[in-house]
Amino acid sequence: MTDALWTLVAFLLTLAVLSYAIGDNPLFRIAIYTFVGVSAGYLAVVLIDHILIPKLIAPLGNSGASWGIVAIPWLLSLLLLARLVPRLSFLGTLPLAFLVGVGSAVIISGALFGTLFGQIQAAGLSFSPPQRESIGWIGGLILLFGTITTLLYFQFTARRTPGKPVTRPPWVEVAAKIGQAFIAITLGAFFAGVIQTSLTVLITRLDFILQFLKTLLP
Amino acid sequence: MAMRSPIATAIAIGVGVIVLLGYLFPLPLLDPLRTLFLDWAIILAAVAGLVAILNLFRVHWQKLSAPRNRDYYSLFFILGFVPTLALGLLYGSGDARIQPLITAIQLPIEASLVGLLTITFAISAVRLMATRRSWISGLFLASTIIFLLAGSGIFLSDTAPSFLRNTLGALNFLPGAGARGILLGIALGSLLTGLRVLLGIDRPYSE
Amino acid sequence: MISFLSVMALVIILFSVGLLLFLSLRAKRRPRWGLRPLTAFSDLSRAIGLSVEEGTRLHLTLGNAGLTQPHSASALVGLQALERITAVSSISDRPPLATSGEGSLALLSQSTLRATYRLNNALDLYDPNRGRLTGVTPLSYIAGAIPIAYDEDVSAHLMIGHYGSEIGLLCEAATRNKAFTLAASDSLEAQAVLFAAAQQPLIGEELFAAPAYLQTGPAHLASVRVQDILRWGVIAALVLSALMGVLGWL
Amino acid sequence: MDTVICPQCGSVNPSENERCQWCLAPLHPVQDSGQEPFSVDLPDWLKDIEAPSPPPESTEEELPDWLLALRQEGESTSLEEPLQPESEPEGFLAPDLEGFLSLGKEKKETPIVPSSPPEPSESETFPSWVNQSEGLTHAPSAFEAVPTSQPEEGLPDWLKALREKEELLEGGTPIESGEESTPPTLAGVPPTLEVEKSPEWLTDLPSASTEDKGFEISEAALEEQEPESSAVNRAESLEGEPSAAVVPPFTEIPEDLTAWYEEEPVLFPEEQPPLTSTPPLSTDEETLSVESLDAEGEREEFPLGTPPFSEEEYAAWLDQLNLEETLIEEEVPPQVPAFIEEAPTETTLMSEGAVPPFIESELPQWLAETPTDESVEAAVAPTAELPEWLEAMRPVEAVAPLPAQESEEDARIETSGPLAGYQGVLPGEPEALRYSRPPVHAVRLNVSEKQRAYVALLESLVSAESAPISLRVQKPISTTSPVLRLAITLLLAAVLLLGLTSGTPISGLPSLFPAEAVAFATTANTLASVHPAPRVLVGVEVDAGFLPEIRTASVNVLSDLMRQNARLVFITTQSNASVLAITLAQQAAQQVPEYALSEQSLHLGYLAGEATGLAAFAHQPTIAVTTTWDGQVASNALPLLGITGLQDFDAILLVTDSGERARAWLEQVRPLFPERPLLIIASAQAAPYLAPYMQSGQVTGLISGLVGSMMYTRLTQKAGGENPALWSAYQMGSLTIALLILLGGLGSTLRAAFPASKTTSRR
Repeated sequence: MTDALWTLVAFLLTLAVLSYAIGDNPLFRIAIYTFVGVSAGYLAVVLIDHILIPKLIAPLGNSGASWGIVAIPWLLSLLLLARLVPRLSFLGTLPLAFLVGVGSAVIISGALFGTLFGQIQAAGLSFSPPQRESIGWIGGLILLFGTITTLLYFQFTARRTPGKPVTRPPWVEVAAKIGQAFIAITLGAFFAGVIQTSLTVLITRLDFILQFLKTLLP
Repeated sequence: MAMRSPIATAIAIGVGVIVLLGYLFPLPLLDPLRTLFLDWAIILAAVAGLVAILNLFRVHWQKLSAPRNRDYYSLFFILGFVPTLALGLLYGSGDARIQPLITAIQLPIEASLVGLLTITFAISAVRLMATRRSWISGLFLASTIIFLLAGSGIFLSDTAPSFLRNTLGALNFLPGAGARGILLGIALGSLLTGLRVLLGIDRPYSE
Repeated sequence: MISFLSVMALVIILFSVGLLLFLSLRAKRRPRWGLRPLTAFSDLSRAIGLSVEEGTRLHLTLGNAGLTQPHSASALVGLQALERITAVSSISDRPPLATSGEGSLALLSQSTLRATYRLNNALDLYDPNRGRLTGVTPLSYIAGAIPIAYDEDVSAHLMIGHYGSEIGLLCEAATRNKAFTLAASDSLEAQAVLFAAAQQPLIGEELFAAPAYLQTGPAHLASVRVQDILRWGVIAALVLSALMGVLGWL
Repeated sequence: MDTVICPQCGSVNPSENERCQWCLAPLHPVQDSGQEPFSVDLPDWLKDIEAPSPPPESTEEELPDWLLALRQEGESTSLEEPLQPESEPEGFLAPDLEGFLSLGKEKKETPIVPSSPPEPSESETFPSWVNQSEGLTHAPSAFEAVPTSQPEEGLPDWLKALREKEELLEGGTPIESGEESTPPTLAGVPPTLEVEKSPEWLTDLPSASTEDKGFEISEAALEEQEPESSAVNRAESLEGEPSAAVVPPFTEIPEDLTAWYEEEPVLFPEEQPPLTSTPPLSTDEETLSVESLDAEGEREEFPLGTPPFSEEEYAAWLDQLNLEETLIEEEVPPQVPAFIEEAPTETTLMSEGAVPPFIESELPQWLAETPTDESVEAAVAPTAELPEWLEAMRPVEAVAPLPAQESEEDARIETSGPLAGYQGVLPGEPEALRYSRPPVHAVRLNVSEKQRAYVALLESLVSAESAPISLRVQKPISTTSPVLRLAITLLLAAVLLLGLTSGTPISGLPSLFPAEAVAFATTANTLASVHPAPRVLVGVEVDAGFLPEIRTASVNVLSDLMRQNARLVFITTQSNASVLAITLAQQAAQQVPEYALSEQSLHLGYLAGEATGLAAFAHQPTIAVTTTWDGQVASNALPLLGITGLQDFDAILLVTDSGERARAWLEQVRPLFPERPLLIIASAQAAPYLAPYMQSGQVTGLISGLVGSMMYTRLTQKAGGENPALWSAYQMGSLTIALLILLGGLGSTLRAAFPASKTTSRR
């Protein structure tokens, strides 16, 4: 019984959201406000259950934990909670600075080890014997050429000539045009993928509606 | 921007440098420190999330209780938020009685929103040449059409002409070039952005 | 243990820092190089001016990347843009509104707004509710931002941050309300969507040049310059890697 | 007076004008000098001394005018150029000019100068040392008492004055230390006063010179003078023999002074600017006899507004100037320190002021263009030492008679007219016959790259001014018409519903499979060969909204793993994905009834920190996650038994809807899990993102989207696994959207081309 009720709720919410295809309307608003509320409430529960309790509260009862290691996150967390009081919001600056500092290190390491080194190595691997069979020499060269011209497209700075707009050297401009073409092809491929994903999900929603309506029919 | 929150800036720079060095050189002293700082960052991110959620609740409460221009839709936010929070705190996030909130409310709404995207994308693509006419837009649309056809599975059967299959198969690797170039460029931008924070040039935390 | 890549990373970091500091100091003088024109930013400045004149609102969406995520760099760039745009349009009847999909990002947007108002001696105009969390999941974030496009008399949406393909919904809501949209993301899915749906999309790395184009400061101009210099290093590394691949050294 | 005569070009200007509308020279210098005492300018001067090179802007602005003047005005220009400096240092020079103009008018009523208005102010501005020296203080009285026709009486006073000065010098300090030497001469005068008055001292020098103008000067004295004086002095002396008159005093000048002349030749060019800036027609009452005549002549011969310089005036002025210079050489010794102090500042003023042709950077060209007259060549000093004022006079010299003949002319005494009793002031007819063709000066500029850049910038600024400024009007935001939106929505809905209901796909089910799909299916179904109960880490990184796309594939793959008795450990970094993972596992378990889900699978639940938490988990899985989704101790669970690190898993299966999230796994987890298979079930939108990782071998196998799901079903031969309704709707929908995009693009292009062709046909 409860399952049927939840299915009905799902059906109504689906119709309410899909009604936005025609235009903004109260049903759509009700659905998304409820959705935002439920997701926010659920995340709050998850944060409390899976982070704050095991990482912040549990160590208080752990006699083995060093007080300094326990106290500092507590202090920083309390300073952050002060953001709820406008007058004390300035206290939240320190924990936010801590977060940003850690984030900057994560960004730098991710950019270097995650993408730069990995992608540069991958560009070379496409010429290595095992992969050469898959795309061949020409394919590898096209990949390398496309990658380089794409990078050149993003060249932002160029020599300033008084009285003229800043323009890159002619050969860079040509390479940038080719890079633009590669970017357009890439974004087109991604766009096609995005369309297929959303199309599949739309089909499943329509299928759900059809299935639900079939259950209503005798 | 000068002289903004010197202590906070020192903390950001110091913590960032320690964690970065811990990444680069996982030495006996640096690596545990990096792990500890990351653990604290996860805790603080969670607390920040809670604070922001409470702010969100306050905003909707204010909208609902505003003397003028009340936003009655905020009531539905509160109706969604409070019971979910209460039930979650009562039973725990893993309880089976909580799961329908995800499967019967979040999933259909999210899936329907994603479904709506299909119409949005179709309309945007149809109008693209009207709003931004350029050879780049044309190439973008041509690529979209080709990969839509390739991804539709029409040419994955034996009945499809072989030359079309081969052509589409040959085109399959092309997006990799642009994607790699864009990713490398984004990595460069991210690197410089992180360094600006480490140098105290960007200080979004300061008030 | 210290790997070769770690040493390489340290060298790249130290080189970039030195170059950034050097160019930042030199940039105070008129540099010999300049930024190539990007129409998106000239349109943005026009849109900002119009919103200030017409008393409409600017909406800046910062995405849903957590601060401890590698792709939070786009959010930090968005915060820089927020600071600059707030400084420019703080005198507007309807000051800018920043929405985020992640808690720490929302708090940072409040800090940025507050700092900008304070530096402009207009702290009394600061309202913490203008740095807002609209949703905690990618889709709920966009769903929560859609009503803003309809109800808050927004004339320009500036989308700088990390999104998924769901950002298309906000672009459509903006278009339905005849609002200007400039969008940039580090996510390839979002870029593909924004290329089709936004009026002025920024592709890939152009996102990270936004502070320089918004004239945030000499350091950001220098940062773009360093980015361009490093680009040549990456190109050289790509060629070298290809040669090593051909020789089977990879 | 409603009009003002420009002291530089003599043109008429409205009295309210601050500067001449023709030559931009200051018209009301007295007020200027009154408003800006030199003490105020001093810091700027010092700055200029530190950076003596003139700014290129001023050079560019002024040079063309100067060359234009050279070309257009020819000889008259060559006469004017020496006068240009007059207008330049406003502080002390302009009053003299105004005084001169006023004197010129007053002369008609009263030839007695001391009663002329400028006098008190002039005497006030005398430096203290000048006031102390009898010579100059008495000079006016001597002049009053004795007309210029009786010079002898003026000589003793003048000599007295000189000797007094020499005594001062002998008791003075070394010449190099200018500051120290000034106190004796400026007793009790504050330094600022010294700075303020020293230019006045320069303006006073001509007074002494003009006082002696009436003397008969022997040419022999010139020969004595030359060896001592520098090349500059020689150049001067070529035009002004009267300088010989000052020779005897020079013989008494102490050695250190002559040493100073030799040691500091470079100072001469620097010394000269004050001299060139010193008005030849200075307002000192002593010069009245000549100047007032010139002024009168100017009033008579030239109506206001015409250039005030005639050849007669030139001759008189030239003689006078020569005397000034030679006398200044006398005055130099006691004043050397102050002189050295001021010379650079004056030079800088000139370089920044309205007389750019005299900047040093132009000297080489000047020299290149100078006439190859022997006398001139003899007079030309090394380029670096050539004073600007002399450069300015070069054209004058070019049209002037040759020195030898000059001396003859100078012997002629005017017998009639206002110049009666003067000699050599008016050139005679023979002179006119001997005139040489004036040299042609180069108009070619020696412009550096930087200067060119500035010029280009200036031009661009000027052109930008005239260019129309685009109004700040935003392009109208074109919105989608509701009709189009509704039409596309209804069309898509109709096509998809048709596909769903018909269940007949356009093409058959997939029979050709890409390598990544084959690798995925093969790997996922052969894990049992690696381990009897393969331990698989399942990452569920998907939002609820995108799950429907990959639900079928995920459920099928999980069920196949369950059939291999796999121990599944679920983990996610998305807050609500844990619930999705549980539902997927439950649906998969329904296909494999013998699989004990609660025992053989484990939900570690939500891993905070996304990529950061994932990295921590990859390093130490058991420490990063200590409890299960439902709060149990994780290490006690069966699936984690024997698991100490990531490498203990036999495979990793990632279910994701985003390339970014997959990237986090590939960057943080894959490096620590290098050899075992990593399989990905991805949304179609993530497939292009993952293609490079697939090529690089970081991903073992990949199935994406509905197509991947269908392929996996076909590859694993699942009976009834296919869903033809979904497949046909998907294919029809894809083709419909592709067709819509094609039509939309073509329609827009044609719409844009059609009016264009119409307009061209009209043309």
